[in-house]
Amino acid sequence: MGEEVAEVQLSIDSQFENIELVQAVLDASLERLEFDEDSRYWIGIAVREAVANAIKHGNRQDPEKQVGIGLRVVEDTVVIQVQDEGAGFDPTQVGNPLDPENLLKPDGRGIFYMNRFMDAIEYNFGTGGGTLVTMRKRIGSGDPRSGEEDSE
Amino acid sequence: MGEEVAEVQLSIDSQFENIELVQAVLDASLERLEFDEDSRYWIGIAVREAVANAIKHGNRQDPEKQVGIGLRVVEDTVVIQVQDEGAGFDPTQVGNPLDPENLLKPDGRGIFYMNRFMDAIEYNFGTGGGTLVTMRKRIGSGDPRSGEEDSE
Amino acid sequence: MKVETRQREGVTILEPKGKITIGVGDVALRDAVQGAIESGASNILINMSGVSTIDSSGIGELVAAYTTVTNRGGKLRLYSLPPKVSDILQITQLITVLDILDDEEEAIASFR
Amino acid sequence: MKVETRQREGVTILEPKGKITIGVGDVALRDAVQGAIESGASNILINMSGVSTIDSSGIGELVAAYTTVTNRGGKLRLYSLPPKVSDILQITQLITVLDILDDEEEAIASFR
Ligand SMILES: Nc1ncnc2c1ncn2[C@@H]1O[C@H](COP(=O)(O)OP(=O)(O)O)[C@@H](O)[C@H]1O
Ligand SMILES: Nc1ncnc2c1ncn2[C@@H]1O[C@H](COP(=O)(O)OP(=O)(O)O)[C@@H](O)[C@H]1O
Repeated sequence: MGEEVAEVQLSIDSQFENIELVQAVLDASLERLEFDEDSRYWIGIAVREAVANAIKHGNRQDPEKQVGIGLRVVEDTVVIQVQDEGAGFDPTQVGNPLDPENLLKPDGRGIFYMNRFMDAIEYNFGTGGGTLVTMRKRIGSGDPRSGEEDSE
Repeated sequence: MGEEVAEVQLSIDSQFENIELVQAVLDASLERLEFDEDSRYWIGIAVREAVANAIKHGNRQDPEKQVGIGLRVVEDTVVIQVQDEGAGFDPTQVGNPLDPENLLKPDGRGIFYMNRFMDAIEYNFGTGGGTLVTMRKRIGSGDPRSGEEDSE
Repeated sequence: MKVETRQREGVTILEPKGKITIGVGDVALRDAVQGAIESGASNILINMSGVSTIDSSGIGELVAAYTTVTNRGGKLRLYSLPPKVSDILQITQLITVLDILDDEEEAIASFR
Repeated sequence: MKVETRQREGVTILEPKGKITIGVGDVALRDAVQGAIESGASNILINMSGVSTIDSSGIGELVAAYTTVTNRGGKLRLYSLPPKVSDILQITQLITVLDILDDEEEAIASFR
Protein backbone atom coordinates (compact mmCIF):
# COMPACT_ATOMS: atom_id res chain seq x y z
CA MET A 1 0.00 0.00 0.00
CA GLY A 2 1.93 3.18 0.73
CA GLU A 3 1.72 5.67 3.51
CA GLU A 4 -1.50 7.52 3.88
CA VAL A 5 -0.81 11.15 4.61
CA ALA A 6 -4.24 12.68 5.03
CA GLU A 7 -7.85 11.66 5.25
CA VAL A 8 -11.06 13.62 5.27
CA GLN A 9 -14.60 12.30 5.40
CA LEU A 10 -17.64 14.36 4.55
CA SER A 11 -21.28 13.44 4.67
CA ILE A 12 -23.99 15.58 3.10
CA ASP A 13 -27.74 15.55 2.61
CA SER A 14 -28.94 14.64 -0.87
CA GLN A 15 -29.32 18.18 -2.17
CA PHE A 16 -27.53 19.53 -5.19
CA GLU A 17 -26.53 22.74 -3.38
CA ASN A 18 -24.35 20.62 -1.11
CA ILE A 19 -22.06 19.89 -4.03
CA GLU A 20 -20.58 23.32 -3.21
CA LEU A 21 -19.57 22.04 0.25
CA VAL A 22 -17.78 19.13 -1.37
CA GLN A 23 -16.06 21.50 -3.77
CA ALA A 24 -14.98 23.72 -0.85
CA VAL A 25 -13.36 20.84 1.05
CA LEU A 26 -11.81 19.51 -2.11
CA ASP A 27 -10.33 22.90 -3.01
CA ALA A 28 -8.95 23.39 0.48
CA SER A 29 -7.45 19.87 0.42
CA LEU A 30 -5.97 20.00 -3.06
CA GLU A 31 -4.47 23.42 -2.38
CA ARG A 32 -1.86 21.70 -0.22
CA LEU A 33 -0.87 19.17 -2.84
CA GLU A 34 1.23 19.88 -5.86
CA PHE A 35 -1.49 19.68 -8.44
CA ASP A 36 -1.46 22.53 -10.92
CA GLU A 37 -4.53 24.71 -11.13
CA ASP A 38 -5.90 23.00 -14.21
CA SER A 39 -5.67 19.54 -12.64
CA ARG A 40 -7.45 20.79 -9.53
CA TYR A 41 -10.20 22.21 -11.68
CA TRP A 42 -10.76 18.97 -13.62
CA ILE A 43 -10.62 16.83 -10.47
CA GLY A 44 -13.30 19.17 -9.13
CA ILE A 45 -15.51 18.52 -12.15
CA ALA A 46 -15.06 14.74 -11.81
CA VAL A 47 -16.02 14.89 -8.13
CA ARG A 48 -19.03 17.11 -8.87
CA GLU A 49 -20.23 14.54 -11.43
CA ALA A 50 -19.82 11.66 -8.98
CA VAL A 51 -21.66 13.49 -6.19
CA ALA A 52 -24.38 14.67 -8.60
CA ASN A 53 -24.94 11.05 -9.68
CA ALA A 54 -25.06 9.89 -6.05
CA ILE A 55 -27.70 12.53 -5.24
CA LYS A 56 -29.72 12.14 -8.44
CA HIS A 57 -29.54 8.50 -9.53
CA GLY A 58 -28.41 6.93 -6.25
CA ASN A 59 -30.37 8.64 -3.49
CA ARG A 60 -32.96 10.13 -5.88
CA GLN A 61 -32.80 13.34 -3.87
CA ASP A 62 -34.30 11.65 -0.83
CA PRO A 63 -33.50 14.11 1.97
CA GLU A 64 -33.24 11.24 4.43
CA LYS A 65 -30.36 9.70 2.49
CA GLN A 66 -26.79 10.84 2.77
CA VAL A 67 -23.90 10.97 0.37
CA GLY A 68 -20.51 10.16 1.87
CA ILE A 69 -17.35 11.60 0.38
CA GLY A 70 -13.91 10.37 1.40
CA LEU A 71 -10.71 12.04 0.39
CA ARG A 72 -7.28 10.68 1.07
CA VAL A 73 -3.81 11.10 -0.21
CA VAL A 74 -1.68 8.00 -0.59
CA GLU A 75 1.84 8.93 -1.55
CA ASP A 76 1.46 11.03 -4.70
CA THR A 77 -2.10 10.00 -5.47
CA VAL A 78 -5.35 11.54 -4.34
CA VAL A 79 -8.10 8.97 -3.86
CA ILE A 80 -11.69 10.22 -3.73
CA GLN A 81 -14.63 8.00 -2.89
CA VAL A 82 -18.29 8.82 -3.20
CA GLN A 83 -20.87 6.58 -1.60
CA ASP A 84 -24.66 6.69 -1.83
CA GLU A 85 -27.57 4.69 -0.44
CA GLY A 86 -29.18 3.94 -3.79
CA ALA A 87 -30.02 0.78 -5.70
CA GLY A 88 -26.82 0.63 -7.71
CA PHE A 89 -26.61 0.12 -11.49
CA ASP A 90 -24.71 -1.80 -14.11
CA PRO A 91 -21.83 0.33 -15.37
CA THR A 92 -21.37 -1.94 -18.40
CA GLN A 93 -24.80 -0.82 -19.62
CA VAL A 94 -23.87 2.85 -19.69
CA GLY A 95 -23.68 4.12 -23.26
CA ASN A 96 -20.84 6.02 -24.91
CA PRO A 97 -21.74 9.69 -25.31
CA LEU A 98 -19.55 9.85 -28.43
CA ASP A 99 -21.72 7.36 -30.32
CA PRO A 100 -23.46 9.30 -33.10
CA GLU A 101 -26.92 8.46 -31.74
CA ASN A 102 -25.92 9.82 -28.32
CA LEU A 103 -24.11 12.98 -29.39
CA LEU A 104 -27.15 15.21 -29.04
CA LYS A 105 -28.69 13.52 -26.01
CA PRO A 106 -29.05 15.84 -23.05
CA ASP A 107 -27.54 13.33 -20.62
CA GLY A 108 -25.10 10.47 -20.32
CA ARG A 109 -21.80 12.39 -20.13
CA GLY A 110 -21.06 12.34 -16.38
CA ILE A 111 -19.19 9.06 -16.04
CA PHE A 112 -17.40 9.74 -19.30
CA TYR A 113 -16.02 12.99 -17.88
CA MET A 114 -15.08 11.29 -14.60
CA ASN A 115 -13.08 8.75 -16.58
CA ARG A 116 -11.43 11.40 -18.64
CA PHE A 117 -10.46 13.70 -15.79
CA MET A 118 -9.17 11.05 -13.39
CA ASP A 119 -6.51 8.39 -13.89
CA ALA A 120 -8.85 5.60 -12.86
CA ILE A 121 -12.41 5.14 -11.64
CA GLU A 122 -13.90 2.01 -10.17
CA TYR A 123 -17.44 1.09 -9.12
CA ASN A 124 -18.36 -1.15 -6.20
CA PHE A 125 -21.84 -2.07 -5.08
CA GLY A 126 -22.81 -3.08 -1.57
CA THR A 127 -24.81 -6.26 -1.07
CA GLY A 128 -27.45 -4.23 0.75
CA GLY A 129 -27.48 -1.60 -2.02
CA GLY A 130 -25.50 1.56 -2.43
CA THR A 131 -22.94 2.62 -4.98
CA LEU A 132 -19.32 3.37 -4.10
CA VAL A 133 -17.22 5.00 -6.76
CA THR A 134 -13.47 5.29 -6.20
CA MET A 135 -11.51 7.78 -8.29
CA ARG A 136 -7.74 8.22 -8.35
CA LYS A 137 -5.50 10.91 -9.71
CA ARG A 138 -1.75 10.97 -9.41
CA ILE A 139 0.03 14.29 -9.06
CA GLY A 140 1.66 15.08 -12.37
CA SER A 141 -0.19 12.38 -14.28
CA GLY A 142 -0.69 14.65 -17.22
CA ASP A 143 -3.31 16.98 -18.54
CA PRO A 144 -6.64 15.28 -17.94
CA ARG A 145 -8.06 16.73 -21.12
CA SER A 146 -5.73 14.58 -23.20
CA GLY A 147 -6.77 11.45 -21.37
CA GLU A 148 -3.17 10.27 -21.50
CA GLU A 149 -0.66 9.65 -18.74
CA ASP A 150 2.35 11.92 -18.39
CA SER A 151 1.60 13.67 -21.63
CA GLU A 152 3.33 16.84 -20.49
CA MET B 1 -36.83 20.52 18.31
CA GLY B 2 -37.77 22.16 15.01
CA GLU B 3 -37.21 21.04 11.46
CA GLU B 4 -33.66 20.25 10.51
CA VAL B 5 -32.88 21.75 7.16
CA ALA B 6 -29.31 20.71 6.50
CA GLU B 7 -26.64 18.50 7.92
CA VAL B 8 -22.99 18.04 7.14
CA GLN B 9 -20.49 15.78 8.83
CA LEU B 10 -16.76 16.12 8.45
CA SER B 11 -14.00 14.01 9.87
CA ILE B 12 -10.36 15.07 9.80
CA ASP B 13 -6.98 13.82 10.94
CA SER B 14 -5.56 15.49 14.04
CA GLN B 15 -3.41 18.05 12.22
CA PHE B 16 -3.73 21.78 12.66
CA GLU B 17 -3.62 22.40 8.90
CA ASN B 18 -6.94 20.58 8.64
CA ILE B 19 -8.61 23.44 10.48
CA GLU B 20 -8.62 25.12 7.07
CA LEU B 21 -10.81 22.30 5.70
CA VAL B 22 -13.27 22.89 8.50
CA GLN B 23 -13.23 26.61 7.80
CA ALA B 24 -13.86 25.94 4.09
CA VAL B 25 -16.94 23.78 4.77
CA LEU B 26 -18.18 26.20 7.37
CA ASP B 27 -17.81 29.19 5.02
CA ALA B 28 -19.58 27.35 2.21
CA SER B 29 -22.40 26.34 4.59
CA LEU B 30 -22.86 29.69 6.30
CA GLU B 31 -22.86 31.48 2.95
CA ARG B 32 -26.35 30.12 2.36
CA LEU B 33 -27.72 31.31 5.68
CA GLU B 34 -28.60 34.85 6.54
CA PHE B 35 -25.73 35.55 8.87
CA ASP B 36 -23.98 38.83 8.24
CA GLU B 37 -20.30 38.73 7.36
CA ASP B 38 -19.17 39.63 10.87
CA SER B 39 -21.21 36.85 12.47
CA ARG B 40 -19.80 34.35 10.01
CA TYR B 41 -16.30 35.48 10.84
CA TRP B 42 -16.76 35.11 14.59
CA ILE B 43 -18.51 31.75 14.27
CA GLY B 44 -15.46 30.73 12.25
CA ILE B 45 -13.14 31.74 15.08
CA ALA B 46 -15.23 29.83 17.64
CA VAL B 47 -15.15 26.70 15.48
CA ARG B 48 -11.39 27.05 14.90
CA GLU B 49 -10.88 27.21 18.68
CA ALA B 50 -13.02 24.12 19.27
CA VAL B 51 -11.24 22.11 16.59
CA ALA B 52 -7.82 23.33 17.75
CA ASN B 53 -8.64 22.14 21.29
CA ALA B 54 -9.85 18.77 19.96
CA ILE B 55 -6.59 18.30 18.04
CA LYS B 56 -4.27 19.66 20.72
CA HIS B 57 -5.75 18.80 24.11
CA GLY B 58 -8.14 16.03 23.07
CA ASN B 59 -6.31 13.92 20.50
CA ARG B 60 -2.86 15.33 21.40
CA GLN B 61 -2.07 15.48 17.69
CA ASP B 62 -2.16 11.69 17.44
CA PRO B 63 -2.42 11.11 13.68
CA GLU B 64 -4.44 7.95 14.30
CA LYS B 65 -7.18 9.91 16.02
CA GLN B 66 -9.88 11.79 14.19
CA VAL B 67 -11.82 14.93 14.96
CA GLY B 68 -15.47 14.85 13.90
CA ILE B 69 -17.29 18.05 13.04
CA GLY B 70 -21.06 18.17 12.61
CA LEU B 71 -22.91 21.13 11.25
CA ARG B 72 -26.64 21.43 11.13
CA VAL B 73 -29.23 24.10 10.83
CA VAL B 74 -32.34 23.80 12.94
CA GLU B 75 -34.80 26.51 12.05
CA ASP B 76 -32.87 29.76 12.49
CA THR B 77 -30.02 28.29 14.53
CA VAL B 78 -26.77 26.78 13.37
CA VAL B 79 -25.57 23.97 15.62
CA ILE B 80 -21.93 22.95 15.38
CA GLN B 81 -20.49 19.95 17.19
CA VAL B 82 -16.86 19.01 17.55
CA GLN B 83 -15.93 15.59 18.84
CA ASP B 84 -12.52 14.18 19.71
CA GLU B 85 -11.14 10.88 21.01
CA GLY B 86 -9.31 12.35 23.98
CA ALA B 87 -9.50 11.91 27.73
CA GLY B 88 -11.93 14.73 28.40
CA PHE B 89 -11.50 17.44 31.04
CA ASP B 90 -13.38 19.30 33.70
CA PRO B 91 -14.73 22.54 32.24
CA THR B 92 -15.44 23.93 35.71
CA GLN B 93 -11.68 23.92 36.35
CA VAL B 94 -10.91 26.18 33.40
CA GLY B 95 -9.72 29.58 34.61
CA ASN B 96 -11.03 32.98 33.57
CA PRO B 97 -8.57 34.69 31.23
CA LEU B 98 -9.73 38.08 32.53
CA ASP B 99 -8.48 37.37 36.06
CA PRO B 100 -5.51 39.67 36.66
CA GLU B 101 -3.15 36.73 37.23
CA ASN B 102 -4.19 35.24 33.88
CA LEU B 103 -4.18 38.37 31.75
CA LEU B 104 -0.63 37.90 30.49
CA LYS B 105 -0.69 34.11 30.25
CA PRO B 106 -0.01 32.84 26.74
CA ASP B 107 -2.94 30.43 26.82
CA GLY B 108 -6.39 29.86 28.28
CA ARG B 109 -8.49 32.07 25.99
CA GLY B 110 -9.99 29.52 23.57
CA ILE B 111 -13.13 28.46 25.44
CA PHE B 112 -13.68 32.05 26.55
CA TYR B 113 -13.80 33.16 22.90
CA MET B 114 -16.07 30.25 21.98
CA ASN B 115 -18.49 31.36 24.67
CA ARG B 116 -18.33 34.94 23.58
CA PHE B 117 -18.82 34.33 19.86
CA MET B 118 -21.62 31.76 20.13
CA ASP B 119 -24.99 31.99 21.88
CA ALA B 120 -24.36 28.81 23.87
CA ILE B 121 -21.71 26.15 24.24
CA GLU B 122 -22.09 22.86 26.05
CA TYR B 123 -19.62 20.07 26.87
CA ASN B 124 -20.43 16.37 26.97
CA PHE B 125 -18.04 13.56 27.75
CA GLY B 126 -18.40 9.98 26.58
CA THR B 127 -18.11 7.18 29.12
CA GLY B 128 -15.33 5.67 27.03
CA GLY B 129 -13.57 9.03 26.74
CA GLY B 130 -13.86 11.74 24.15
CA THR B 131 -15.08 15.31 24.35
CA LEU B 132 -18.11 16.57 22.47
CA VAL B 133 -18.66 20.30 22.39
CA THR B 134 -21.94 21.63 21.02
CA MET B 135 -22.13 25.27 19.97
CA ARG B 136 -25.21 27.17 18.88
CA LYS B 137 -25.72 30.48 17.17
CA ARG B 138 -29.04 31.90 16.12
CA ILE B 139 -29.26 34.04 13.00
CA GLY B 140 -29.60 37.64 14.09
CA SER B 141 -28.71 36.98 17.72
CA GLY B 142 -26.64 40.11 17.90
CA ASP B 143 -23.06 41.14 17.52
CA PRO B 144 -21.02 38.42 19.19
CA ARG B 145 -18.42 40.93 20.34
CA SER B 146 -20.92 42.47 22.71
CA GLY B 147 -21.77 39.09 24.21
CA GLU B 148 -25.39 40.18 24.41
CA GLU B 149 -28.46 38.83 22.66
CA ASP B 150 -30.21 40.90 20.06
CA SER B 151 -28.17 43.97 20.85
CA GLU B 152 -28.59 45.33 17.34
CA MET C 1 -26.08 31.92 -11.49
CA LYS C 2 -27.88 34.77 -13.22
CA VAL C 3 -28.87 35.05 -16.85
CA GLU C 4 -29.29 38.48 -18.39
CA THR C 5 -31.12 38.86 -21.68
CA ARG C 6 -30.67 41.63 -24.24
CA GLN C 7 -31.38 42.28 -27.91
CA ARG C 8 -29.05 43.29 -30.69
CA GLU C 9 -30.00 43.56 -34.36
CA GLY C 10 -33.02 41.31 -33.89
CA VAL C 11 -30.95 38.65 -32.10
CA THR C 12 -31.68 37.65 -28.50
CA ILE C 13 -28.48 37.43 -26.48
CA LEU C 14 -28.47 35.42 -23.22
CA GLU C 15 -25.63 36.12 -20.82
CA PRO C 16 -25.30 33.53 -18.07
CA LYS C 17 -22.90 34.50 -15.28
CA GLY C 18 -21.49 31.93 -12.89
CA LYS C 19 -21.85 28.18 -12.71
CA ILE C 20 -24.07 26.22 -15.08
CA THR C 21 -24.24 23.18 -12.86
CA ILE C 22 -26.81 20.68 -11.68
CA GLY C 23 -29.77 21.86 -9.67
CA VAL C 24 -29.37 25.60 -9.97
CA GLY C 25 -27.49 26.93 -12.98
CA ASP C 26 -28.88 24.38 -15.41
CA VAL C 27 -32.45 25.28 -14.43
CA ALA C 28 -31.75 29.01 -14.75
CA LEU C 29 -30.36 28.49 -18.24
CA ARG C 30 -33.35 26.37 -19.26
CA ASP C 31 -35.74 29.06 -17.98
CA ALA C 32 -33.89 31.79 -19.86
CA VAL C 33 -33.94 29.88 -23.14
CA GLN C 34 -37.62 29.01 -22.61
CA GLY C 35 -38.36 32.67 -21.88
CA ALA C 36 -36.61 33.76 -25.07
CA ILE C 37 -38.55 31.24 -27.14
CA GLU C 38 -41.84 32.32 -25.59
CA SER C 39 -41.04 35.95 -26.41
CA GLY C 40 -40.87 34.84 -30.03
CA ALA C 41 -37.09 34.78 -30.43
CA SER C 42 -35.83 32.52 -33.18
CA ASN C 43 -32.23 33.72 -33.40
CA ILE C 44 -30.60 33.20 -30.03
CA LEU C 45 -27.02 33.69 -28.91
CA ILE C 46 -25.50 32.62 -25.63
CA ASN C 47 -22.53 34.69 -24.50
CA MET C 48 -20.51 32.11 -22.56
CA SER C 49 -17.79 34.48 -21.36
CA GLY C 50 -19.25 34.75 -17.85
CA VAL C 51 -19.49 31.00 -17.27
CA SER C 52 -16.99 29.95 -14.61
CA THR C 53 -17.87 26.25 -14.50
CA ILE C 54 -20.09 23.93 -16.45
CA ASP C 55 -20.81 20.29 -15.63
CA SER C 56 -22.49 17.53 -17.63
CA SER C 57 -25.93 18.78 -16.58
CA GLY C 58 -25.12 22.26 -17.84
CA ILE C 59 -23.81 20.80 -21.07
CA GLY C 60 -26.96 18.70 -21.35
CA GLU C 61 -28.94 21.89 -20.98
CA LEU C 62 -27.01 23.57 -23.80
CA VAL C 63 -27.58 20.57 -26.04
CA ALA C 64 -31.30 20.46 -25.16
CA ALA C 65 -31.62 24.17 -25.87
CA TYR C 66 -29.85 23.75 -29.20
CA THR C 67 -32.16 20.90 -30.19
CA THR C 68 -35.33 22.69 -29.07
CA VAL C 69 -34.52 25.90 -30.93
CA THR C 70 -33.35 24.06 -34.05
CA ASN C 71 -36.49 21.89 -34.12
CA ARG C 72 -38.61 25.04 -34.09
CA GLY C 73 -36.75 26.35 -37.10
CA GLY C 74 -34.66 28.80 -35.09
CA LYS C 75 -30.95 29.05 -34.50
CA LEU C 76 -29.00 28.88 -31.26
CA ARG C 77 -25.31 29.73 -31.26
CA LEU C 78 -22.66 30.13 -28.58
CA TYR C 79 -19.76 32.58 -28.47
CA SER C 80 -16.84 33.71 -26.29
CA LEU C 81 -16.23 30.32 -24.70
CA PRO C 82 -13.74 30.42 -21.81
CA PRO C 83 -10.93 27.87 -22.40
CA LYS C 84 -12.25 25.38 -19.84
CA VAL C 85 -15.78 25.46 -21.28
CA SER C 86 -14.33 24.94 -24.72
CA ASP C 87 -12.20 22.03 -23.43
CA ILE C 88 -15.10 20.20 -21.82
CA LEU C 89 -17.29 20.56 -24.93
CA GLN C 90 -14.38 19.34 -27.04
CA ILE C 91 -14.02 16.16 -24.98
CA THR C 92 -17.54 15.05 -25.82
CA GLN C 93 -17.16 16.26 -29.43
CA LEU C 94 -19.79 18.96 -29.07
CA ILE C 95 -17.56 21.72 -30.41
CA THR C 96 -18.28 20.53 -33.92
CA VAL C 97 -21.95 19.73 -33.36
CA LEU C 98 -22.99 22.99 -31.71
CA ASP C 99 -22.70 26.31 -33.52
CA ILE C 100 -19.80 28.10 -31.85
CA LEU C 101 -18.36 31.50 -32.72
CA ASP C 102 -15.40 33.44 -31.43
CA ASP C 103 -16.97 36.67 -30.26
CA GLU C 104 -20.10 38.79 -30.36
CA GLU C 105 -19.23 40.55 -33.62
CA GLU C 106 -18.72 37.29 -35.43
CA ALA C 107 -21.80 35.80 -33.78
CA ILE C 108 -24.07 38.72 -34.74
CA ALA C 109 -22.59 38.75 -38.26
CA SER C 110 -23.47 35.06 -38.63
CA PHE C 111 -27.15 36.02 -38.59
CA ARG C 112 -26.92 38.78 -41.23
CA MET D 1 1.74 33.24 6.83
CA LYS D 2 4.92 35.19 6.09
CA VAL D 3 6.72 37.64 8.35
CA GLU D 4 8.90 40.31 6.78
CA THR D 5 11.38 42.21 8.90
CA ARG D 6 12.73 45.69 8.27
CA GLN D 7 14.44 48.48 10.18
CA ARG D 8 13.47 52.09 10.62
CA GLU D 9 15.23 54.59 12.89
CA GLY D 10 16.80 51.80 14.95
CA VAL D 11 13.46 50.06 15.43
CA THR D 12 12.88 46.52 14.12
CA ILE D 13 9.52 46.25 12.36
CA LEU D 14 7.94 42.82 11.87
CA GLU D 15 5.21 42.58 9.26
CA PRO D 16 3.20 39.36 9.46
CA LYS D 17 0.90 38.76 6.50
CA GLY D 18 -1.97 36.28 6.66
CA LYS D 19 -3.31 34.17 9.48
CA ILE D 20 -1.68 34.03 12.90
CA THR D 21 -3.33 30.78 13.88
CA ILE D 22 -2.41 27.55 15.61
CA GLY D 23 0.24 25.33 14.13
CA VAL D 24 1.58 27.57 11.38
CA GLY D 25 1.16 31.31 11.81
CA ASP D 26 1.82 31.29 15.54
CA VAL D 27 5.11 29.44 15.03
CA ALA D 28 6.16 31.82 12.24
CA LEU D 29 5.50 34.82 14.50
CA ARG D 30 7.44 33.26 17.38
CA ASP D 31 10.40 32.58 15.07
CA ALA D 32 10.36 36.14 13.74
CA VAL D 33 10.32 37.66 17.22
CA GLN D 34 13.05 35.24 18.35
CA GLY D 35 15.12 36.16 15.29
CA ALA D 36 14.76 39.87 16.03
CA ILE D 37 15.83 39.36 19.66
CA GLU D 38 18.82 37.30 18.59
CA SER D 39 19.86 40.04 16.17
CA GLY D 40 20.03 42.32 19.19
CA ALA D 41 16.80 44.23 18.66
CA SER D 42 15.34 45.74 21.79
CA ASN D 43 12.76 48.07 20.23
CA ILE D 44 10.35 45.96 18.22
CA LEU D 45 7.18 46.91 16.37
CA ILE D 46 4.66 44.55 14.84
CA ASN D 47 2.70 45.99 11.93
CA MET D 48 -0.60 44.12 12.27
CA SER D 49 -2.23 45.55 9.13
CA GLY D 50 -1.63 42.39 7.09
CA VAL D 51 -3.15 40.02 9.64
CA SER D 52 -6.37 38.57 8.25
CA THR D 53 -7.21 36.29 11.17
CA ILE D 54 -5.84 35.66 14.62
CA ASP D 55 -6.96 32.95 17.02
CA SER D 56 -6.24 32.39 20.71
CA SER D 57 -2.92 30.73 19.88
CA GLY D 58 -1.85 33.73 17.82
CA ILE D 59 -2.92 36.03 20.64
CA GLY D 60 -0.99 33.86 23.08
CA GLU D 61 2.04 34.28 20.87
CA LEU D 62 1.68 38.07 20.91
CA VAL D 63 1.39 38.05 24.70
CA ALA D 64 4.40 35.74 25.03
CA ALA D 65 6.45 37.96 22.72
CA TYR D 66 5.45 41.05 24.71
CA THR D 67 6.47 39.39 27.98
CA THR D 68 9.77 38.05 26.62
CA VAL D 69 10.84 41.37 25.14
CA THR D 70 9.74 43.35 28.22
CA ASN D 71 11.55 40.98 30.59
CA ARG D 72 14.76 41.57 28.63
CA GLY D 73 14.36 45.32 29.09
CA GLY D 74 13.15 45.88 25.54
CA LYS D 75 9.87 47.18 24.18
CA LEU D 76 7.37 45.47 21.89
CA ARG D 77 4.51 47.49 20.44
CA LEU D 78 1.77 46.80 17.92
CA TYR D 79 0.25 49.17 15.37
CA SER D 80 -2.32 49.33 12.55
CA LEU D 81 -4.65 46.72 14.00
CA PRO D 82 -7.43 45.65 11.62
CA PRO D 83 -10.85 46.05 13.31
CA LYS D 84 -11.33 42.33 13.91
CA VAL D 85 -7.90 41.94 15.48
CA SER D 86 -8.63 44.92 17.69
CA ASP D 87 -12.02 43.42 18.64
CA ILE D 88 -10.63 40.06 19.66
CA LEU D 89 -7.89 41.64 21.78
CA GLN D 90 -10.48 43.92 23.36
CA ILE D 91 -12.63 40.96 24.43
CA THR D 92 -9.83 39.53 26.56
CA GLN D 93 -8.83 43.00 27.77
CA LEU D 94 -5.46 42.93 26.09
CA ILE D 95 -5.91 46.25 24.32
CA THR D 96 -5.02 48.03 27.55
CA VAL D 97 -2.27 45.63 28.60
CA LEU D 98 -0.33 45.53 25.35
CA ASP D 99 1.25 48.67 23.85
CA ILE D 100 -0.90 49.51 20.85
CA LEU D 101 -0.51 52.46 18.52
CA ASP D 102 -2.56 53.72 15.60
CA ASP D 103 -0.06 53.74 12.77
CA GLU D 104 3.62 53.51 11.91
CA GLU D 105 4.35 57.21 12.38
CA GLU D 106 2.88 57.20 15.87
CA ALA D 107 4.59 53.89 16.64
CA ILE D 108 8.04 55.07 15.52
CA ALA D 109 7.55 58.40 17.32
CA SER D 110 6.82 56.49 20.55
CA PHE D 111 10.45 55.34 20.59
CA ARG D 112 12.00 58.79 20.04
N1 LIG E 1 -24.63 6.54 -8.18
C1 LIG E 1 -25.45 6.00 -9.10
N2 LIG E 1 -26.49 5.24 -8.73
C2 LIG E 1 -27.33 4.69 -9.65
N3 LIG E 1 -27.18 4.83 -10.98
C3 LIG E 1 -26.15 5.58 -11.42
C4 LIG E 1 -25.23 6.21 -10.51
N4 LIG E 1 -24.31 6.86 -11.26
C5 LIG E 1 -24.64 6.66 -12.55
N5 LIG E 1 -25.73 5.91 -12.66
C6 LIG E 1 -26.39 5.44 -13.92
O1 LIG E 1 -25.49 5.63 -14.98
C7 LIG E 1 -26.09 6.46 -15.98
C8 LIG E 1 -25.03 7.33 -16.64
O2 LIG E 1 -24.54 8.29 -15.74
P1 LIG E 1 -23.79 9.57 -16.28
O3 LIG E 1 -22.78 9.15 -17.27
O4 LIG E 1 -23.31 10.34 -15.11
O5 LIG E 1 -24.89 10.39 -17.08
P2 LIG E 1 -26.27 11.05 -16.56
O6 LIG E 1 -26.14 11.24 -15.09
O7 LIG E 1 -26.35 12.32 -17.32
O8 LIG E 1 -27.36 10.09 -16.95
C9 LIG E 1 -27.16 7.23 -15.26
O9 LIG E 1 -28.18 7.66 -16.11
C10 LIG E 1 -27.64 6.23 -14.22
O10 LIG E 1 -28.56 5.33 -14.80
N1 LIG F 1 -11.19 18.94 23.72
C1 LIG F 1 -10.51 19.02 24.87
N2 LIG F 1 -10.00 17.90 25.45
C2 LIG F 1 -9.30 17.96 26.60
N3 LIG F 1 -9.08 19.11 27.26
C3 LIG F 1 -9.56 20.26 26.75
C4 LIG F 1 -10.29 20.27 25.54
N4 LIG F 1 -10.65 21.56 25.29
C5 LIG F 1 -10.16 22.30 26.29
N5 LIG F 1 -9.50 21.53 27.20
C6 LIG F 1 -8.86 21.98 28.44
O1 LIG F 1 -9.32 23.27 28.76
C7 LIG F 1 -8.23 24.17 28.88
C8 LIG F 1 -8.63 25.56 28.41
O2 LIG F 1 -8.84 25.56 27.01
P1 LIG F 1 -8.83 26.92 26.22
O3 LIG F 1 -9.67 27.89 26.91
O4 LIG F 1 -9.17 26.61 24.81
O5 LIG F 1 -7.33 27.45 26.31
P2 LIG F 1 -5.97 26.79 25.79
O6 LIG F 1 -6.33 25.82 24.73
O7 LIG F 1 -5.18 27.95 25.31
O8 LIG F 1 -5.34 26.14 26.99
C9 LIG F 1 -7.11 23.55 28.09
O9 LIG F 1 -5.84 23.97 28.52
C10 LIG F 1 -7.34 22.06 28.32
O10 LIG F 1 -6.81 21.67 29.55
